[in-house]
Amino acid sequence: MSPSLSAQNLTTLGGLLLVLAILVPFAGMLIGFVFGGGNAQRVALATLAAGLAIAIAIANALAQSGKAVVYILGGWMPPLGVALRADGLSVVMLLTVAVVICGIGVYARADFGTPSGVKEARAPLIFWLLLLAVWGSLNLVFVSGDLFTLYVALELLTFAAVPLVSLDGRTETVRSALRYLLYALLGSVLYLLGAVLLYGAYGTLDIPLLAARVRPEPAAWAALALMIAGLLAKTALFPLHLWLPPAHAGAPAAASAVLSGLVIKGSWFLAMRLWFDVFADVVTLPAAQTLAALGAAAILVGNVVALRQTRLKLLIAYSTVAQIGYLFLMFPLATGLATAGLDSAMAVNGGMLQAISHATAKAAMFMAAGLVYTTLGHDRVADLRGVASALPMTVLAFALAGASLIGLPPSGGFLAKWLLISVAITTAQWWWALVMLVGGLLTSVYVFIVVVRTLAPAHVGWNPKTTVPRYQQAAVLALALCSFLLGAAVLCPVDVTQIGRTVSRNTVLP
Amino acid sequence: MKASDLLIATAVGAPLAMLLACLSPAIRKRMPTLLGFAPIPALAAALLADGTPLMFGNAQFEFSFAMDKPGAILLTVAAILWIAAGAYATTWLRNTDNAGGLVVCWLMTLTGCVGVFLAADIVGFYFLLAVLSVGASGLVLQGGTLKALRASAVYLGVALLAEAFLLAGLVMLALVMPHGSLLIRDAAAAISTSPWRDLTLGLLVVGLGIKAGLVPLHFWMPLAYDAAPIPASAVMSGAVVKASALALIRFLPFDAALPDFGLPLAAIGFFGAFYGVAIGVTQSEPKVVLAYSSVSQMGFLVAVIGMGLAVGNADAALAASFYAAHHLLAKGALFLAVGVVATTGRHRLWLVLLPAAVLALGIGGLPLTGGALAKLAVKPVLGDGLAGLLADLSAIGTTMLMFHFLSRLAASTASIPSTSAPVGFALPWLLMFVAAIAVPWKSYPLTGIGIGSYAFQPEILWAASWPILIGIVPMLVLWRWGRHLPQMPEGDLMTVGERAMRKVITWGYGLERAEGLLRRWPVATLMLLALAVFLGRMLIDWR
Amino acid sequence: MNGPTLFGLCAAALVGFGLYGLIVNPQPLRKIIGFNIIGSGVFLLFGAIARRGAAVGMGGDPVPQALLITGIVVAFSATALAVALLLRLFDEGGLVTLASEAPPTKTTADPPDA
Amino acid sequence: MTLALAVDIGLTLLILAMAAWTIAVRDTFASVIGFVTYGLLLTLVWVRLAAPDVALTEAAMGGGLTGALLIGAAARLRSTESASRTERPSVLTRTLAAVLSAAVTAALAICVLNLPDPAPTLAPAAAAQLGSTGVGNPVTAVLLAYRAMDTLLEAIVVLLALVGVWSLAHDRAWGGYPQLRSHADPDGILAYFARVMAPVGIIVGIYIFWIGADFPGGKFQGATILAAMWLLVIGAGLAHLPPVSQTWLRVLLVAGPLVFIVIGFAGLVTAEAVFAYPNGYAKPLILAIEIALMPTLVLALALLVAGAPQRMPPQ
Amino acid sequence: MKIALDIFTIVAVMAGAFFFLAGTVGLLRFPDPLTRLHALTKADNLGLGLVVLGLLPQTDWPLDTIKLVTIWLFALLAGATVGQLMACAARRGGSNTVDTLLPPNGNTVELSTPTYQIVGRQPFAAETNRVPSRHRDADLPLNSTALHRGPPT
Repeated sequence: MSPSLSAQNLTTLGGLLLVLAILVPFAGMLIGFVFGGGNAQRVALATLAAGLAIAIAIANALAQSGKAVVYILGGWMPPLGVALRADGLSVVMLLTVAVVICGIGVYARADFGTPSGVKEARAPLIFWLLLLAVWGSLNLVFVSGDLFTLYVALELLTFAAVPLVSLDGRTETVRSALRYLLYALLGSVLYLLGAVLLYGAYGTLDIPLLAARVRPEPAAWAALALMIAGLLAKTALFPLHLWLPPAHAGAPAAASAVLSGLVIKGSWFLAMRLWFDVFADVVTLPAAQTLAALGAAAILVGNVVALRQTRLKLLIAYSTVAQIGYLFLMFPLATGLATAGLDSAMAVNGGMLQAISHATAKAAMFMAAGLVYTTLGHDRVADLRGVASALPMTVLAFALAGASLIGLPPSGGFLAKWLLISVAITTAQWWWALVMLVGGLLTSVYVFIVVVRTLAPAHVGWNPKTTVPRYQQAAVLALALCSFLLGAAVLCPVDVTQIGRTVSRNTVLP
Repeated sequence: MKASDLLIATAVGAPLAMLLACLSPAIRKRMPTLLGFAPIPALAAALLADGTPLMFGNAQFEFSFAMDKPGAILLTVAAILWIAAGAYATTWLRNTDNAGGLVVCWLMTLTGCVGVFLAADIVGFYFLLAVLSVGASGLVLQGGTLKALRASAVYLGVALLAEAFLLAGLVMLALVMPHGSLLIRDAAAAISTSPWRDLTLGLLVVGLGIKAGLVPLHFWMPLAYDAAPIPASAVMSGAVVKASALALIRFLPFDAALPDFGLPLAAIGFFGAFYGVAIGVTQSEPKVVLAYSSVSQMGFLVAVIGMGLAVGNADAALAASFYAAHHLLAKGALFLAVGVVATTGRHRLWLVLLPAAVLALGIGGLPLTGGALAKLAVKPVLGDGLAGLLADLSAIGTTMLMFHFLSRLAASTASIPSTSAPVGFALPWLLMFVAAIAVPWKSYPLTGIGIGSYAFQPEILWAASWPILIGIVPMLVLWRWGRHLPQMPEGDLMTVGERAMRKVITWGYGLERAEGLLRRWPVATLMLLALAVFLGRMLIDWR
Repeated sequence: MNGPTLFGLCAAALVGFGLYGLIVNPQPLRKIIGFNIIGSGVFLLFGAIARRGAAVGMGGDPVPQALLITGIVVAFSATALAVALLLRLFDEGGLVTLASEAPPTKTTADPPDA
Repeated sequence: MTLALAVDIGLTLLILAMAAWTIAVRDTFASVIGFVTYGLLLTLVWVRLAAPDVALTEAAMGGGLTGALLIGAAARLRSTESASRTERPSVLTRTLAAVLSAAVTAALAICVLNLPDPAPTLAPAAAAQLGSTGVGNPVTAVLLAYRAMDTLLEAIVVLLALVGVWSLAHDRAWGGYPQLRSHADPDGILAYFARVMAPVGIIVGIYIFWIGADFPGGKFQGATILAAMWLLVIGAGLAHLPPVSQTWLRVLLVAGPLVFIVIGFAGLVTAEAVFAYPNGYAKPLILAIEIALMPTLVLALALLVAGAPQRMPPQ
Repeated sequence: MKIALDIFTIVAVMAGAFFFLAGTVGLLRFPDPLTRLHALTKADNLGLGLVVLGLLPQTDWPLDTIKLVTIWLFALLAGATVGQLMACAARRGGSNTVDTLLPPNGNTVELSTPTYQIVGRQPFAAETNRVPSRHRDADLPLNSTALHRGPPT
């Protein structure tokens, strides 16, 4: 008896691409692990190219079909089997992650190339394997339609991210890796606890089925509170950010770019998926405003503490803490729109744009900091003289990325700010707009300080410690330009992020 | 592609193309010589283009540029000033080695400035204003001194603060625009009907007021103009400040009478006019005195706009833009004069000082000069009640300030008495002097405010000259006891601002220690559990 | 009060104990044990739910039991990684507690980091 | 108050007491011993909850391997015991922790108490399609047929954890082999015990792996027993762990997931969906996957316990 | 016949339980590891034997019974080995406190030669017998002077 026929017609054309999007990076990791040594890098770079092609193909399939790309694994229908589902939000994140990982891959060829004499060196092999593992797990987070598969994806993401932190093996990086692992494990166990409660109450773990069955009752409240708290711990939202600054500042530059730009986006995306798709009937405005209040605190405290940092990588890490705050401002805005019976697309688009522009901008900033470190031999913010003359493209990239974080036009940050502020005003929650504007000002202060310090002429007779290959600077500039020119996203005809949104809540009037 | 579209496109496109060309070092080296030519397309567009808007983009969103009457007047004079200052800058850069920085910032500011004059949609305007601000702060940075670094930091900080206010205002504006159009033309109409009218107007006025140097938020102007190189100061005091003034003129709804909004605006404007004079008199550096004169004149301009708004007559916009145009020419010329005087010896001083005196007093309204015409154009808007009286008083104050400026200017000649200014400096100065005299007269009838000959009636002449004569008396008093006046620090409110900043930094230290505490393991895990319980609690009370 | 509900309540209590242990015990190894206790509590809750779902002659709902096995193996891998990190921290001679990490903003000569 | 309920209550109280003791006792080593006992008691609970597969996994993995890992770590960290004990948190922290943990427990208890009465279950659905999977044990059917992706990812999780553990080696020791702490006298009792137990353990492990298709058992439980036997033999000093850079080791480690992926994609051709099995061939394919996964899991689990490579092989 | 077997099972299992109880009391009461080992291995093995014996009639022949007996054999084998190892470790240390039971916590024990090698540990002085028997192992004062670290690698 072959699996039920309805499974066939549900699986759309692009569905197989979703399976490839998950398994190609993991297969690349496994093959790279066997070949080892320099071949691991070659396998990884080939996988990068293949993965980018797959992401573009998925986006193309989504745009043409106009509805979510679905794949029923093994032909077993969801309550029993697992379905992969990619709607507009997932596809946009798939593309972003693919682009940023390719940028990081090109950048990392110089730092993590296997030295010629040695058959196999530890750090290069481990970096390339973990890069592919991070990518595979992120793709799984974006496309999986089952809560337990998402739990395994979160664990994969954590196991791939933690060794990246302690890649250079110094005591404090190992300690911050341990702190990160324990806190992330606490987060994912709380997430699992929520998933278990949902299964106990509703008998399924599939997202659309759950969305239909979830009602405001104790099990749903406890599950939502625990899952969101767990995901906030993994996203390091303000009071729960103990592991982020030392971990992201201690890791090597390429690893910091992966950690800060991409890894935290995985758990944030999952929190968004739960909040807007699964628990759409259970969420309340006060709960959403709690998240945004933490976000506002993150923006203020993160930026002020970033101002006081003496090392560039710690400054950028605290800037990440602040920018994560921005990502959570969209929750009350979208919930406000939904309770007012309006379409919450504008707020969700604003949040997505904020996430994408931060992913590309922050990755570019950390890689720029890495280049500054290799050129100067240190990254003290007070003493960045002569960097602009040595690395003109990198300083330009840092400035463009900073402009995108501040929200100057035509960057993605500006477009996100424009959308979120207009929603804040229509839903009469003007204070979130105030927080965004103040955050932009605070961000501009430390971006200005760093850029002006690098523009100062070098001490006479100083020359850079090591000359940095040009393609590394080009990769950094490319990512910064991606973020800076993201404002052009307003020109694309169809509103990609809203295609195939599984559940549109705006029809529900309180 | 009609001719006017082509003109507008090249007006903004030429400087932008040159800016992008600067990316390659080879072209950047030869760029200083071309600075003077960049604004020429803008001048051509200002003179020849008609009102049809140029649109590009797709159905979702499109930038649009158009030329309205106030824009045409201001763009013409601004282009002239940019050309003169560009020529001046070419010779200025001849003896400096790394000219690249100034060139890039110059072209960026030029692109932004021309763009803002031409922008017809909200988002395009905001984008080009941001380009203008970043470019201008870069120009201030080119001063090269530590003071320049501080001035450019203050400039950029204040500019971004203004952008924040402006963004909030523009978003509120965009929400009420009829069927989603983003054109500035519809903005003025939409404001008066929007539910958040006062808040939107407030945000726009504060945002543009900061950029235009309105008094409580003017402290960045003296710092910036003193620290920036001469051509940069000329351009910034002339064209850059007028861009935000033009924006004020375009956004504010002149058709509907808004007394409860216009009158306080006028009051602030007049206060700014007198405050600028009061502080300017105490300064010794000629450029700083000019800066405070700019503060005063911009205050007066805002007062005119305020009165126009209060009384609701539509031609206030034209009058204000004509007044701004004259001030642009005069102020730009005077800044170039400062540069020229600094390089000429005592013997040839009178060759520069006399024309400068004519222009300086012209700002005060000296008859037969552009200034008198400007004051004449503005008189009907102000009416002859209290506002008219205040206008005359500010004319007296300005004349006094200008006499003080001339005395300071005379004292700042070059050390070797016989040297004469290089031709590269003198020629643009002369061009600007001629323009400052000729253009107002030529364009006065064009603006349709009144016919040229009317200005020659005896009573008009007398009405323009008695404030000048009265102005001489306080000048003498000042010249006699000037030394006892208290020496105000340069950016007067800035010192207060600096003390506030230091206090914020100490808070920062406390916050950082608290954040360090938060990152302890027990505290962080307790926060996680507390958050989980609190979220649960927040969800429950939905029933 | 039947078997599964009793074990469900026992699971809830175990999660509470584990959380307390994870927060309070200073030694990282005790924290790892706390994490394992929370994990076993969550799995016990899942097992109780599986037992409640017993039908069609099976002792319990097979889907949660399969997920449980996956969960236990994932929890073991997590514990192995955490213990490896801990032992490496011990070999480096560092004081083996999470709290002793130096505050990130110390201005003394900053360590050469890659 | 049936007898079964009495046993359950007794077991619950015993487990809660053991968990509380494990948390509260001051000495880390005693806490580890408490945890191992707690793991074994938990196995009894799984038997009471009629989940034999999970009981086997818990006994092998929860009590056994995790216990071995923790005892090894606790032994090595005894010297830091007194230092870290001084950092005991203040009374305020402990009361707050107790209050918040109690709040979470209360919330969970409320949820448990009003779980829906006709408990929603997927047992009928699983049983209905059990035939097409060709496997008798429903848990194995879920693991390898209905939710094949989760099991594949789970094997990748174990491998990723191993890569993470190996990344903690020193650069100079890369390519070497992990140094398991062995103190055995070659002709002592432990060596004798290892020689006797190893073959028996291997038979039991393969037996449990084999019956997993139709009766409680399966590859994870079997692999854990085999890994335990291998660790016993190495612990007794009779053999060495293979160096990390050994090619056959890496091929075996990777074989399981790769075979799984190949068979999964083969399903696309033969049975119109990835991870679907053609009619009638389900059982052999599932067996093939499990046989491929066995060496991967045995090696990975043992090496996870052994830790990061520390010593270079004698050149 | 069934009744007789049931009675036999109950009696045997009760006896087994009693011996387990005795073994546990011995564990708690006896002062040092050797005597505790003695109590545990003796009493608990006998207890287990009795319990298995008692359960034999309940299991159906042949598979389950053989399984039960093999489990008993494995338990015996494991118990004896571990008991012997701990006793050897305790005696080798020449002292009776729990610290000697643990492998020296030096980082790595050089396994160059297959013979077991003691790494630099002085046995305790004669102060062991003053330790009051009521003292639970866990609270034993851990004077780390007795255990100095092995050579750091």
